[in-house]
Amino acid sequence: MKKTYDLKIMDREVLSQEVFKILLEKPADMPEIIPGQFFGLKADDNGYPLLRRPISVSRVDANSFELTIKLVGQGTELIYNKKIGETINVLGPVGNGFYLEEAKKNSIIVGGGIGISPVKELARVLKNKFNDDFPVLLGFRDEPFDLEDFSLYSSKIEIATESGITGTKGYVTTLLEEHLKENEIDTVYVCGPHVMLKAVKLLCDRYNVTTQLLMEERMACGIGACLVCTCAIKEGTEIKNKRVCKDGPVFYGSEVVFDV
Amino acid sequence: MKKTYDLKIMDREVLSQEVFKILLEKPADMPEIIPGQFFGLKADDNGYPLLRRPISVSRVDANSFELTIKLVGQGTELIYNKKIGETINVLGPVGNGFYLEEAKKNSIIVGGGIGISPVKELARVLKNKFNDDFPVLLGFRDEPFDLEDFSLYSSKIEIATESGITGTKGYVTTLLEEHLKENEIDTVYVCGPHVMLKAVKLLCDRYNVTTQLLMEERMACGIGACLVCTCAIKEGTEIKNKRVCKDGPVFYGSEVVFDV
Amino acid sequence: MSNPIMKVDLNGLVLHNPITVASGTFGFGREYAEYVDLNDIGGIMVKGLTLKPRAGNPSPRVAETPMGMLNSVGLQNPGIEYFIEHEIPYLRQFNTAIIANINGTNIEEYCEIAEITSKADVDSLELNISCPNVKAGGLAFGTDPNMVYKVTKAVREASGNKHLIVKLSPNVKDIKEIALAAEEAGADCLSMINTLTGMVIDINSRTPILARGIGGMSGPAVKPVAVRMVYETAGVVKIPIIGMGGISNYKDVVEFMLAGAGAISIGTANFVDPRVTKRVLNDLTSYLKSNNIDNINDIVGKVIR
Amino acid sequence: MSNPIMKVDLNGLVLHNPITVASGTFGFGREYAEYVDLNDIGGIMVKGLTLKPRAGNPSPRVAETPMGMLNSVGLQNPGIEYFIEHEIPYLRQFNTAIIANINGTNIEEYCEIAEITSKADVDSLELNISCPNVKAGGLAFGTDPNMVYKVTKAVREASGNKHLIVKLSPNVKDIKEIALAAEEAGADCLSMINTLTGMVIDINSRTPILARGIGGMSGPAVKPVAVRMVYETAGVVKIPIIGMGGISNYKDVVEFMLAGAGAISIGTANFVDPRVTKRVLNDLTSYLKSNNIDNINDIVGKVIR
Ligand SMILES: Cc1cc2nc3c(=O)[nH]c(=O)nc-3n(C[C@H](O)[C@H](O)[C@H](O)COP(=O)(O)OP(=O)(O)OC[C@H]3O[C@@H](n4cnc5c(N)ncnc54)[C@H](O)[C@@H]3O)c2cc1C
Ligand SMILES: Cc1cc2nc3c(=O)[nH]c(=O)nc-3n(C[C@H](O)[C@H](O)[C@H](O)COP(=O)(O)OP(=O)(O)OC[C@H]3O[C@@H](n4cnc5c(N)ncnc54)[C@H](O)[C@@H]3O)c2cc1C
Ligand SMILES: Cc1cc2nc3c(=O)[nH]c(=O)nc-3n(C[C@H](O)[C@H](O)[C@H](O)COP(=O)(O)O)c2cc1C
Ligand SMILES: Cc1cc2nc3c(=O)[nH]c(=O)nc-3n(C[C@H](O)[C@H](O)[C@H](O)COP(=O)(O)O)c2cc1C
Ligand code: FES
Ligand code: FES
Repeated sequence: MKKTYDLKIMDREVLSQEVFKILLEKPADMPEIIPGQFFGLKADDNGYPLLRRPISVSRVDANSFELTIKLVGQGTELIYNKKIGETINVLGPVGNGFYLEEAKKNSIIVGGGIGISPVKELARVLKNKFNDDFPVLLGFRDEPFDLEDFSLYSSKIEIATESGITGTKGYVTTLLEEHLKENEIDTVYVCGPHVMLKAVKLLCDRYNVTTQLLMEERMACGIGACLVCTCAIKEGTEIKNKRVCKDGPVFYGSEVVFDV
Repeated sequence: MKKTYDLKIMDREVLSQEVFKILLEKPADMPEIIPGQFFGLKADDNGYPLLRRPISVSRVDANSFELTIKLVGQGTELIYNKKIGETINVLGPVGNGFYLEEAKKNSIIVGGGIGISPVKELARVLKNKFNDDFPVLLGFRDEPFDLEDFSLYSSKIEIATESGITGTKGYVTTLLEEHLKENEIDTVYVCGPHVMLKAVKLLCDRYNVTTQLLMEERMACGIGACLVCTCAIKEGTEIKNKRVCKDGPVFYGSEVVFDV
Repeated sequence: MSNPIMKVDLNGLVLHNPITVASGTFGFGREYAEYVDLNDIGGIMVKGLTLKPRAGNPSPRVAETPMGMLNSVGLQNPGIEYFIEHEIPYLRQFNTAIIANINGTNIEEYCEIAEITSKADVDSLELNISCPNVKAGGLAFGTDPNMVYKVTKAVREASGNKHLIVKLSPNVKDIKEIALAAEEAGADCLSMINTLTGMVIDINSRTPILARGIGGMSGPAVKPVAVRMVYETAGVVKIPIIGMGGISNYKDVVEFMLAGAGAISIGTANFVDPRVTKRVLNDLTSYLKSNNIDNINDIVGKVIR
Repeated sequence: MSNPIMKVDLNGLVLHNPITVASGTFGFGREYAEYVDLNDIGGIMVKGLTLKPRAGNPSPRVAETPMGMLNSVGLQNPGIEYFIEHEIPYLRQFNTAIIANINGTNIEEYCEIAEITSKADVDSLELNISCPNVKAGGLAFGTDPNMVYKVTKAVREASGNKHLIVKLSPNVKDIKEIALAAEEAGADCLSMINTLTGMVIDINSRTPILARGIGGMSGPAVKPVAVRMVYETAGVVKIPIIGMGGISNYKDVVEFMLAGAGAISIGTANFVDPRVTKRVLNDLTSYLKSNNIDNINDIVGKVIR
């Protein structure tokens, strides 16, 4: 039987005013964690707030794993306030993660904002698998974060910032289009805000390149039972409401119906 | 303007499986704390549970004050889990406390269960005021607690336990009746469970001795505005619903209507 | 940016800011005056008043619930005469509207207290037809559209041209028909919601925690129900609405006002933080400033559907 | 002491323990089967079924509230035929009652699905006349006593002698008259409460969080309302009640059963703790033992007033 875990916070690092990381112990009986999978975190032990917060894995080590979290509201703030040594209750890993069985070397990783964190673990896994670094295109509004850690998993990181504070001024799609123009690309793996997912998908469609998108939706159960987290997905000629938590959170760009 | 305070927990002591004490820093701008007064404690910082927990003061020092708390439900458990150095939000001191303007030396202090804690502070204050120890009769179900500390404020402590584990087997009223029989008593100050308050009052009525009873009632505002914490009080021939938090929590036994 | 305009005009009742305190949670202001400057509050809905003094229900009168509470005070109050003589002069010292929450057990009683109160120095009458904690009257009037119409109409006539708020109960099938009945009968304004009826049983004693068994639920737990009702009502009535139910911070205020409330009322949150009204006023002002909203009225009903 | 008797008989529907899971919160059991042994659950109210497959409402379909949540799933389900073919055989592997939650948009549709489902291998039909998340049908049927009577009567006739539960909405003025209508029309059992309607507005986007605007509130926040309704209903009907609304631990179960529920259902709490059903069963058993109660049925309705 699967279960939830009370995990000790082994380390905690503040990356910026908005973003922090926690390192959790990984229990021996926890199933393997795939990049793109996520956990449902209980923000506080006293039962409030009620629902779990879905947070993706940003790095997996031998006996621990890392979560990178953006401060949004009360739940993430309560997690932020937890101290090293305290525990946090998690459900997971849940979801499918990225589809990597047929991963090809000529692929690109794209992340935006807090969405850089799930693709960091993806970069790590792909680097291990192919013994090579994948191009990583990261978009930020302003000051980038976590680049030091990220650079361990790829030496081919390119940055775009909306403010122009560093890297190319503008969006990751500009960086991506360069690659699409110049090289034969197999797959683009993406995580980021909704508008970015859509822009990347539309761009890749034009170049006939496959995309895998990590979709976000508000959740309750996190395991596929309650049907609150749906995403409109094309299946043949039909449009179906699939569950982001269970059927996703990663979907092929070709399936996702953006404007419902 | 009055306000609530975030107070640092300076010390914390576990007295038994059910009872613990916390020592809170006393801010300079906090009004004087009278024995029998209480505080409204926020059990947790995240806003849940919603209402404050009323807890009496059990000792006041120069720069700190002590609360003695029995584990009852989630609120007291959350307070129990707080660590030294953490803060707790309190409203108070509120309520009237015991009426001590005309306190006489030939008075007796009676406490039962967790109700020994407010009368500990009373014993301390009376000892200071009269430079003498007052008789203190304490009733417990089983194992007594906090006696070491209590004995600093009176050398005349007598114990009754229901289990007979120590002291006289039975109720404090047995101890009290001895005193009432043998001496001229001015006032009996009492805090304890409802049945004890009533028994003491009825006993003292027979000996024509004044009682001051610290009453408990479920509360919301704690400052007299919401009228949820009433106690039936005789005023002349009328029976009025008075507010335990504001008009009490100490009432004269002669006013209290026990069976409404 | 200069300070945003906070003044609201609720169909004749002008408040210098939209933050009022809910009836029964703030007494007659005396206790909270030690914690907040009553001049900072737009209006005070005083404890529910009746013709004669009332002792209320037996204790316990409160039970905590998940992010809420039940109360069964049962309109304990010193009676309308005492209020007029002792509490109005006290409250008049402050720059805050006095809103008299009036109650009765039948239409005649409602009219009688309305008539007396409308002649007193209060800024508005809040007709409470939704108290769940009294045997006669109260809720019975507030859950049936015909009764709401009747009692409102009668009280409207009994209260001259005094500003009249009708306070609605959430324990209804369709809040819209209740609200419309009150509007048609001449209400100048609506306030909503009163408490949802609920019960908590202590499993050890096997008795309900409240001596009276059932009580009225308030606090954050009920907020989504209140916002929904304000939203639905704002869609059908033309008179302004004072929104309440679980408000405890400026975000809640904005939420209610977006849903259609022209002003709001804070109740249970006072118990948690006696200075909540002032905090909310400050935060709300900052919010408006940082969002370049120069008049609070500009957000009323501005939810986007 | 030996293990207490946990079996309950709800007027013909026998559950090996009183803990069921609420419709729409447990799918068809497949997902939670990875976390709990379904044999430990007394009965499973499956996701609300309709004649044809339904896609449900657009996302977002959930909004968190203080100790509660709103949902607006809108009866997404694969349709009754798929259920019969694929889900019943799956669920029949386990020793748990299958309770089919059936929905329609008009009486004919309700009858049609009732007829089909009553012939299938399910233990009971749960007639849902209280879904707030669909345009037609649902809540409209559940808030008016006459309609409740009509639809229950029709479905009663359409479903042979299958055990029939009617699921009641809390969005009503008087739950007693609704419950009585269902009882008179032939319901074998009642389940209550469905969700309270509510709304949450995101103040940044100024839009409701739910794409559909309004949704149904569940979770601990609604528990006092549910307990009150179970208590009131148990006082007037003779048929058993399955109580639900915010149950998340054994104390809540005892509270509902004392109020008059013959069995209970756990919904939202599954989302918080996927093993809550098992935990509650264990704790409930310990509670009964340590209180020397040898039959769970001995506490039903035993609140002391
Ligand atoms: C599959 C998935 C993976 C995610 N991975 C990460 C991650 O690695 N790092 C990270 O910082 N964030 C991630 N998020 C977003 C994160 O879940 C929300 O930011 C977080 O739940 C906000 O909680 P809060 O209490 O701080 O905010 P509040 O706004 O106070 O939350 C209120 C409610 O809304 C929900 N909610 C609010 N925003 C979102 C959102 N964007 N997505 C889903 N639910 C939301 C909350 O869970 C809560 O129930 C992920 C979301 C999903 C669906
Ligand atoms: C004037 C006064 C002084 C008190 N002084 C002390 C003290 O010094 N030490 C101590 O241990 N206890 C004291 N109590 C009792 C204490 O307030 C309760 O035990 C405590 O509130 C229980 O909270 P809980 O969350 O643990 O229990 P729960 O039962 O989970 O609480 C649920 C709700 O009921 C209320 N409640 C439960 N029991 C009581 C009670 N006996 N009195 C009032 N409210 C209650 C809680 O405040 C809460 O709102 C005092 C009570 C009053 C009225
Ligand atoms: C202790 C208490 C007493 C109340 N008394 C009254 C009353 O006398 N008249 C009235 O109209 N409403 C009364 N109410 C209802 C409140 O005015 C308000 O409608 C309700 O509490 C919802 O707001 P809140 O969630 O902010 O508390 C009372 C509420 C509480 C908690
Ligand atoms: C996500 C979700 C979906 C639901 N779907 C249904 C449904 O299809 N049919 C139904 O009768 N009730 C449905 N309900 C209501 C529950 O069955 C239950 O009545 C309600 O949630 C109260 O219980 P709880 O507080 O334990 O969740 C749903 C509730 C939730 C939270
Ligand atoms: S969150 Fe329940 S199905 Fe996805
Ligand atoms: S708790 Fe509000 S008056 Fe006493």
